[in-house]
Amino acid sequence: MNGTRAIYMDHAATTYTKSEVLEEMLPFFKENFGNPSSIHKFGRDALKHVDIARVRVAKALGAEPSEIYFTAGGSEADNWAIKGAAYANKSKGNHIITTNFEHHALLHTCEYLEKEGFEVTYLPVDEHGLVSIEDVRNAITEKTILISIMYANNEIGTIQPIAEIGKLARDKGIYFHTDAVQAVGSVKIDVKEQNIDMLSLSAHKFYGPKGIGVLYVRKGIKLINFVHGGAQERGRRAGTENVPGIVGLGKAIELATENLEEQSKRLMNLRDRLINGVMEKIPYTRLNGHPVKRLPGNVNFSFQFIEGEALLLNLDMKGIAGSSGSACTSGSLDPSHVLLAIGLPHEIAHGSLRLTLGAVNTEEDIDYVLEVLPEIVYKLRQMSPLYEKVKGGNTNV
Amino acid sequence: MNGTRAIYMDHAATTYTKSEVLEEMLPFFKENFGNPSSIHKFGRDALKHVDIARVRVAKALGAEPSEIYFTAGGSEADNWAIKGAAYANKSKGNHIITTNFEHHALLHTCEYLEKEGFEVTYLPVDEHGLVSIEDVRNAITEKTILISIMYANNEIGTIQPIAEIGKLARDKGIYFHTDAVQAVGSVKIDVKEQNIDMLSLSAHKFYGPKGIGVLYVRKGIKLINFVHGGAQERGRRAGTENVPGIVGLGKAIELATENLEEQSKRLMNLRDRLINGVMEKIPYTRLNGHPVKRLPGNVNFSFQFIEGEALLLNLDMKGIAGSSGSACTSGSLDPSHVLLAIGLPHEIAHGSLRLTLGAVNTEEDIDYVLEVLPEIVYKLRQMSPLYEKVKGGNTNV
Amino acid sequence: MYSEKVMDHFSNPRNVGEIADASGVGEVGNAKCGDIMKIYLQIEDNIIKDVKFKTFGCGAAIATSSIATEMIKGKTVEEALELTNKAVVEALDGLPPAKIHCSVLAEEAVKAAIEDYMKKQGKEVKTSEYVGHEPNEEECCSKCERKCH
Amino acid sequence: MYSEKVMDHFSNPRNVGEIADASGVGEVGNAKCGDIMKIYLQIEDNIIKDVKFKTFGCGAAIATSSIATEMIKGKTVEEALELTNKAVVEALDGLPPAKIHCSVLAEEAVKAAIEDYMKKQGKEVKTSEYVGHEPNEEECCSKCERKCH
Ligand SMILES: Cc1ncc(COP(=O)(O)O)c(C=O)c1O
Ligand SMILES: Cc1ncc(COP(=O)(O)O)c(C=O)c1O
Repeated sequence: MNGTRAIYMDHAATTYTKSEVLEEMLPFFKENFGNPSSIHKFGRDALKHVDIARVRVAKALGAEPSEIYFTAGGSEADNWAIKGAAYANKSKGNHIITTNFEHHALLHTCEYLEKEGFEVTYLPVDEHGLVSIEDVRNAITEKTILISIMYANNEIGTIQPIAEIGKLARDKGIYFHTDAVQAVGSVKIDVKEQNIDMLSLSAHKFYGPKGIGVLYVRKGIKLINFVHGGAQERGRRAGTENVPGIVGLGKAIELATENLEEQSKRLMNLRDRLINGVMEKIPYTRLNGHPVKRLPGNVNFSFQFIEGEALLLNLDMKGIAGSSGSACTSGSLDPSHVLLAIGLPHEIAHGSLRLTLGAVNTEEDIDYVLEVLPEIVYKLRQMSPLYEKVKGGNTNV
Repeated sequence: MNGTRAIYMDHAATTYTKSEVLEEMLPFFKENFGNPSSIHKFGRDALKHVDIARVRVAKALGAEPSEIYFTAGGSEADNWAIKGAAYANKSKGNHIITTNFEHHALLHTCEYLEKEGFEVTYLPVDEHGLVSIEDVRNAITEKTILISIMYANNEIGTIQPIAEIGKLARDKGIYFHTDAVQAVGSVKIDVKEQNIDMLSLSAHKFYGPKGIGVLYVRKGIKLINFVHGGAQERGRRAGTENVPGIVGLGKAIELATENLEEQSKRLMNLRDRLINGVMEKIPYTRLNGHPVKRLPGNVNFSFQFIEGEALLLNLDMKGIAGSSGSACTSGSLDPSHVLLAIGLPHEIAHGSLRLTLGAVNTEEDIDYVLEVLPEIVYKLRQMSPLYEKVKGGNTNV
Repeated sequence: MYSEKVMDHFSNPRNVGEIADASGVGEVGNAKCGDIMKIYLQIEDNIIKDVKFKTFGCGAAIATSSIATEMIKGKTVEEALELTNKAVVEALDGLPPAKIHCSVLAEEAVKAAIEDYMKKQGKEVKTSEYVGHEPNEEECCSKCERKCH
Repeated sequence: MYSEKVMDHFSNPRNVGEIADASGVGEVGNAKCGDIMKIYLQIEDNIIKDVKFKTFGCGAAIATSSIATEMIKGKTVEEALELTNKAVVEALDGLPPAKIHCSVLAEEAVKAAIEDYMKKQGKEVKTSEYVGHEPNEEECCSKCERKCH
């Protein structure tokens, strides 16, 4: 970026690894580098720390350590949960319920399963991104074996009524998985109270390292293996354990859940300051997502008449790092499937901006964005043939 | 361990991460922590270094950068190659050829595919662990879509005639995959010259970090995705890239291939000193694996009349870290399937010891092992009711 | 991802604006697909005296519009009709594969504006005869369908 | 993975050896499965005066042999017959689940040795009546079949 500013507001894409986390990881690269499956001292030391991390994760989720399985990240956890439950239970039925605005790790896995003969219902969400319990209930058939609904959306931050969906699923004897990749570290989770059977998380979303995640699998849930091979993870997930990653994940989840309330209050304040400032200063702007039931750090706008990438590049030149749609689509030409799911027309979906706040952001950052963003939007609109057609008017949508 | 000695001779299970490697990784945790899919500066920086690593891997294998896909390790790479090729080509046939002494990441994946309707031929190996080209040729049927044979065995170190098998497969128009997890960094590999279509590797076996690997996929090979989701890795492997891991892998493979000849000569000298010393000093001992076609750092013995775990624990108390069978079984009660595959009777397979040498080992280490090991074997034999029956005699088998 | 040339034209786009009584105006693309380019020409004695553009679209869309206007300014109408998307891409020191369609749009916008000018002059011109770009999978409609994978 | 107690008995096993003219000898297990235990008893006046063992097997097999010999030394034959695998596990401060079968072997080896003694004495004893361990999935044969996953 030009100048010296570097304001990172893309914490939903990924976070930096906190110093305390990295410090706990470091000894496991060069000194305690053993393979946890080895029976010698190097191996036993590594195993001990893998188990400590497992206990930390269990504590953060209200689960048992024996219910925690380490994976290479959120995508693998989602793939495993959905494919694993589908194939393990296909004698009972072939129907899966999810929503049309899940992360692609969920959606593309479901599309794959459709080709393999499974039936998938993609529930709609309302204009704020909320799924209706009634819709879930009505979608259930005799053949339904799995319901998977994300805890909080990665683009617009909407938080679903997870406990209610969990209760409904439990009452009907149907497995319930939730992709909590965006929720962990931002929202209080208790898998027992919320009747969650499976839950995916990914460390790099809460100041842990990339390339390591968890699938929580409640005791008794039938799941076939996804990565076949060695007997790691009690024979359920093969591959030499990423010990530094696991240790880092354990520390990160401990830190994140310790400070959860305090941190989330702080972020909500920043978030609302940003939302209110932008809505006040920039006309033809829509706030995407739920006004209240949203992640503490999530802000998502659509600015009419302009296109998201051009906006992002301009922000980047001013030292502000944001995103447009999910990280995986932000290099692409498609409007976000999430924004289409909440009913935005294509042309408005194209002009979206996601700013996700985190540990490093301050009030000054917000004020700087409020100074720079309106100018950029103005400049791009001046360049836009769509804006020219509007003239005057000043309604936010 | 007691005392101050800590001699690590389990490099086939895992290696420490070299300082040069860790140093290159470190900036990607806290400073250059961006998500490579993000279009802002943080993201572009990360992407640039992922691409540098990709070029390094390609260079080490004689491949194109566009043929390199990062995975979470060797197991995922194996799962992806086998399942991906099987499902993508099932219209052509359902037959897979492999050997009966592959790593479990291969074997258990094949067993899974057998349940799904694929047919798998598990070729035998000879007493040294070599597969015969004739056997491969004879196993090919019209329905054969994939041949997967490991480059070098993880337990006994035998190196297969990969180029010949590759040529045979290419001539017949059948995909050829090789699990080169133990070979990379120890043996010179050229995927083009050797006609390799797919190759798995894992960084933690050559002084890189755990939890990161590669599947090389030759251009044009049909493979369905394994981890579905975002568009990472040109849409073929979903999940936010483990940037520090990828950077570390890139550096590690560069270091390993730069020093390959020198390092392997050094290790062979140590290896042969160890082998000769042990065979001389300890009766009723068998060297497992091929006398010449073996990994530079691999030593594998069977000591009659004693059991491997007891041996390992005794060595561990003397500060020597070795293994018995593959790491994944070394906590288990089973004799190694690899040792059974080369024809050892169960009771002899139980008494095996694998010592795998690496960068840290010296001649003094070897001499220390030669001092300590005979005593331990003697002590355990004195305790063994099997030995009592033998008495006298001094034949090595 | 973008060359310096692209970033230069994106951050300092040349010839942004409208021309009040333009000799010809062309608009291509559509909002649904995320890019619209509109080009205004002022033509005197068969020479493009002035050119302005307005673009709704990504960084590449803005940069290709900007450079295309520069490339045709001062040229004859016939010369301008020879502009190809390939020339636009080259002038920008390349574009990422997914953004090649922007150069196609720029070429098309120039041609549409000239066509409009010709029509006003009473001449009939099939500018499509001049369209220099090769058939492209990344065209709008397939593009909007593209999934994230 | 092993308790300190196990490591102590493994690294300094008590009562290793043979007894030349033993009153009773018992051998259980088989080499194929990776463990054999052989126990020698010297019994006088119904009291186990001395006991020795030889074991081919893992750390747990050696430790359970060692502690079992200690637990029965100086006891009457009837007391020794009361030895259960559970008592062996407890005396060792626990064993990993996969190693419980070693404690069963130790119990069985003691009983086999006593049975041998009884037979030599002309008494008939069904020691299996005393066998205190519960049916166990980890028994040898299933054990040898177990796969690495
Ligand atoms: C030959 C072989 N293949 C595959 C693997 C699996 O690699 P990873 O444990 O990194 O998944 C290993 C090592 O564990 C191996 O030695
Ligand atoms: C909601 C959600 N699910 C799944 C994922 C995938 O996680 P990862 O990229 O760590 O595999 C992400 C983030 O990328 C996400 O935001």
